[in-house]
Amino acid sequence: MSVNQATSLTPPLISVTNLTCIREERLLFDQLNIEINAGDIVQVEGPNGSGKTSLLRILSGLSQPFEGEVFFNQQLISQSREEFHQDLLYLGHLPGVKGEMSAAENLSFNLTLQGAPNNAVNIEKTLSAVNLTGFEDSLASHLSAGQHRRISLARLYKSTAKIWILDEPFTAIDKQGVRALELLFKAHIKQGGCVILTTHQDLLTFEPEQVKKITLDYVFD
Amino acid sequence: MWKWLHPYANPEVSYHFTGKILPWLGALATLFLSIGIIWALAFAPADYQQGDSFRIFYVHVPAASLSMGIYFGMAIAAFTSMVWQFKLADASAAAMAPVGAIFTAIALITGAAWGKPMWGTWWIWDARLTSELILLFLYLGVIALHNAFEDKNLAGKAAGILTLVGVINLPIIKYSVEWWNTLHQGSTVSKLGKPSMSIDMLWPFVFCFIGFALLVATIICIRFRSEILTRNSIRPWVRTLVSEHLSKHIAQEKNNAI
Amino acid sequence: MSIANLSYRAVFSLVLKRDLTIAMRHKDDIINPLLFFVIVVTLFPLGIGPEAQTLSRIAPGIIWVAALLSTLLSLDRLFKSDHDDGSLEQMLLSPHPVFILVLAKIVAHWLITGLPLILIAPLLAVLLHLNEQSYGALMLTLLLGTPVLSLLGAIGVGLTVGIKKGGVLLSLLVLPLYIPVLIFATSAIDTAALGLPYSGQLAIIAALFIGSLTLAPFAVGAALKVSTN
Amino acid sequence: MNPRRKKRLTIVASILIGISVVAGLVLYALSQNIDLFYTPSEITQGKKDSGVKPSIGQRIRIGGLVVPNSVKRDPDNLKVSFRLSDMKMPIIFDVSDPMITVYYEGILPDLFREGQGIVANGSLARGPAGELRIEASEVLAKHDENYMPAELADAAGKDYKKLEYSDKQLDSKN
Amino acid sequence: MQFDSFSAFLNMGGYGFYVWLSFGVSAALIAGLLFSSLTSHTKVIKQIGARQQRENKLRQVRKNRQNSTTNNPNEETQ
Repeated sequence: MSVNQATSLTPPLISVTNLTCIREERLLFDQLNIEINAGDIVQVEGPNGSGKTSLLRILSGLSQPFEGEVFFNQQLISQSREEFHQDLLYLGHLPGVKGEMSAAENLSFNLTLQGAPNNAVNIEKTLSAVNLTGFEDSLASHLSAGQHRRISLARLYKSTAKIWILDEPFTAIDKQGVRALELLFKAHIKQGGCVILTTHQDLLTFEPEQVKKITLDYVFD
Repeated sequence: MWKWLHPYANPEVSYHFTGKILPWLGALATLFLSIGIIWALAFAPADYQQGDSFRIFYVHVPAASLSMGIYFGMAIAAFTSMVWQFKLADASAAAMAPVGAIFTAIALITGAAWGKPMWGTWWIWDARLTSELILLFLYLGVIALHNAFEDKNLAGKAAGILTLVGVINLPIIKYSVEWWNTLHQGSTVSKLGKPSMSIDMLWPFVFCFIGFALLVATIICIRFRSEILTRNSIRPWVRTLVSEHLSKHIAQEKNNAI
Repeated sequence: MSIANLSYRAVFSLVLKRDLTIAMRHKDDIINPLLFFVIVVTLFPLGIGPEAQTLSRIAPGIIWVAALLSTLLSLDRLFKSDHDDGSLEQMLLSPHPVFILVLAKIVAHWLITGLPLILIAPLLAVLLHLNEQSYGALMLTLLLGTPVLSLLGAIGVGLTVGIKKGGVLLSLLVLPLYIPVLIFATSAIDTAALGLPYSGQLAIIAALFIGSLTLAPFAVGAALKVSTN
Repeated sequence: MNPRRKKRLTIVASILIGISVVAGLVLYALSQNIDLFYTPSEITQGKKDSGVKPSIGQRIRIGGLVVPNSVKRDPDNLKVSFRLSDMKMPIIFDVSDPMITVYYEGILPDLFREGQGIVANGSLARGPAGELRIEASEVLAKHDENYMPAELADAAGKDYKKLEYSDKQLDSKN
Repeated sequence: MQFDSFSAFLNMGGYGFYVWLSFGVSAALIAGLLFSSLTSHTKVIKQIGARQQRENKLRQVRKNRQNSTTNNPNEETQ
């Protein structure tokens, strides 16, 4: 199953061949083929337990599939790990925020680890972009779950990575925040990036035909 | 070089192949073991020093060397699976671990039962015994790790890492205990003169050793087949095999009822 | 692209600084294993009897076993909290090699748990009437041996971090790996008490240290990839 | 050199250096004599390389050969004493050989016999005449890896009788 | 034959307890291992069979549902 084959002149950013995934002896998906190009926004859909998170984790290289390969720029991701991870930003269910560090410290560490440029001034700016003005120096353990999520989403504003893989980015985010994020996605794909995400909400700022969909369902054969 | 091995790397082929050789392995193991054990217990001469307690030798030594051998095999399997992503190797390693653990336990228990009358103690913290005990712990760790993961493929990989770390650890432990507690000071504390084992004691040992080795191979084969099935449960060939097996089973039960 | 090319040293110090900051703000991590160490050591004279001769004979064993157990107790923190809040995922997905991050975390763990232990050990040795000739050996073996405990322990934590009830399993996996350190360390201290040279044992502990320093980070990296799968 | 190559080279080089340092340390350790094991001559004359002698009252482990005809057993109880000498071939002793007498109370292992190597754990003490002796708490005999039937052992002139204990001796323990 | 009588065989020159303990424990452990290996094979087959049946049932339910709504039966659509 391919998402977009129209622009076959430029090689796809990510391509997946014959992907099979088994979790707890259950077949989640079988022989999946996907191509994702620069400028794509891809929404992975499916009922609970259909393997959405597993697919995103396999795409990001965190999990190994039962069978099949994931390519980045036509190279196996296991063989071009450093290049791939330099161009990848993955946000999972867990925000990856340490309670013992302040919001600013958390963001600064995550950005530096990822190799994104940052200094005290633009950290403050970035945090204000996700509505955390005034919370820069409070320890993350004093903040709410939604604020944790926003600390981790703040990285999107400074990210130099082309590929964004986001697992339920809108949970615990208010309507206004969702809108801001969608605008951010739009800017990102315009710059030649791609976004792969799971969400139960519809992406309102996008035209329906603009969003590529991958629908997962229970498979038995 | 690996080409000729390729057909056996297929789970289906190896499942059927092991199924074919299994009865032969079992029969040979029974043959060798029954000859060996009866010979060892009733016909082999008693040792001049140790009397009849020496007969424990015929279980103890094969069990001890097989316990090491199985671990070595497991390590090779772990290595192959790590380097060549060879899934059957994981299955075989998982099949070997419990067998190795049981044989290590046998070596330890028979060793203790032999040591009590001979050395005057059930247990000595010497190099061989301690490293054998650590070997048992390593086996138990590997088994526990296998059971701790739901996903059998992950379990295999995790256990493989532990197995390889253990391989480095075993000689270190053996050596460390030799230094720490020098009861086995090689040539100096052993008896002088070198009479080798007499031939009528050696033959039953050969039979016992081959018999135990074949028995180990048989049990590993049985377990290996179950491991292949669990790891390939979504494959069509397993599906047909299972449904055939179950329908046969049901038919048999009906026959029994009539 | 060029921005992400942080040198290994920069990545190492970044992670090290982060872990130390967290530990300093969460002092339980430093104090609890240390308290455990002290309490275990003081339990022995109560259990065995205060006879100085007996105590001095078993002092090396007591101190080392207690060090081993307190390290085991603190190991859980090494990757567990990072795994639980998702930062471990982010580290595995960073463009830097995993072993360098792992090494930084292990060094931080040793600084937090191993170093205080070494500093307090001579005081406890006094309580246990350790032979006077043995203090040098005790300090040297602890200095070379406790990093080995952190390094080997990290392999065990790496393997069990994704498992819900990994605590007991961890000790089953790790304690057998600790045995060589225990044996050589106590042997060195005992030999020192007899006034004999113990450089042989010390060399072996050093070899264990260098060996695990070079190989363990890779094993931990592989283990983490498996258990966070 | 491109930076990626350089990084890879650093990794490989540091692993190689690490492994060679390990090898060097192990070789050094092997060249050192490590043992907590005293032979009778080392107790009287000190360790060969360091000259260290064990002191009175110290717990030590001694290993040596049971000198033939030196085993003395008390007919009424399990007390036994025997002399140990350094290992040597052939088993012929003269007065000048360093020997240490070991005192022990308890049942000796079946493999204990004269001319055999044994290990005893105990403490070093001074006897009434001022001579050094070992008061053993444990006597361990090692079996060798040679097995043969009794007939062959007879032919080879091996002494293979194990010690017998009378009821009186066994009772004395209680 | 090394032994004159059956009782001598059992006695094993005074080492009967140790010899028979060794052989007995070994035999019991190996028998247990063999038994568990054999039963685990049939257990695995039964487990896979049970799962197969459960999935067949689920598939049936889905087919019925799809027939009633006459949807496109493709599992993954664009």
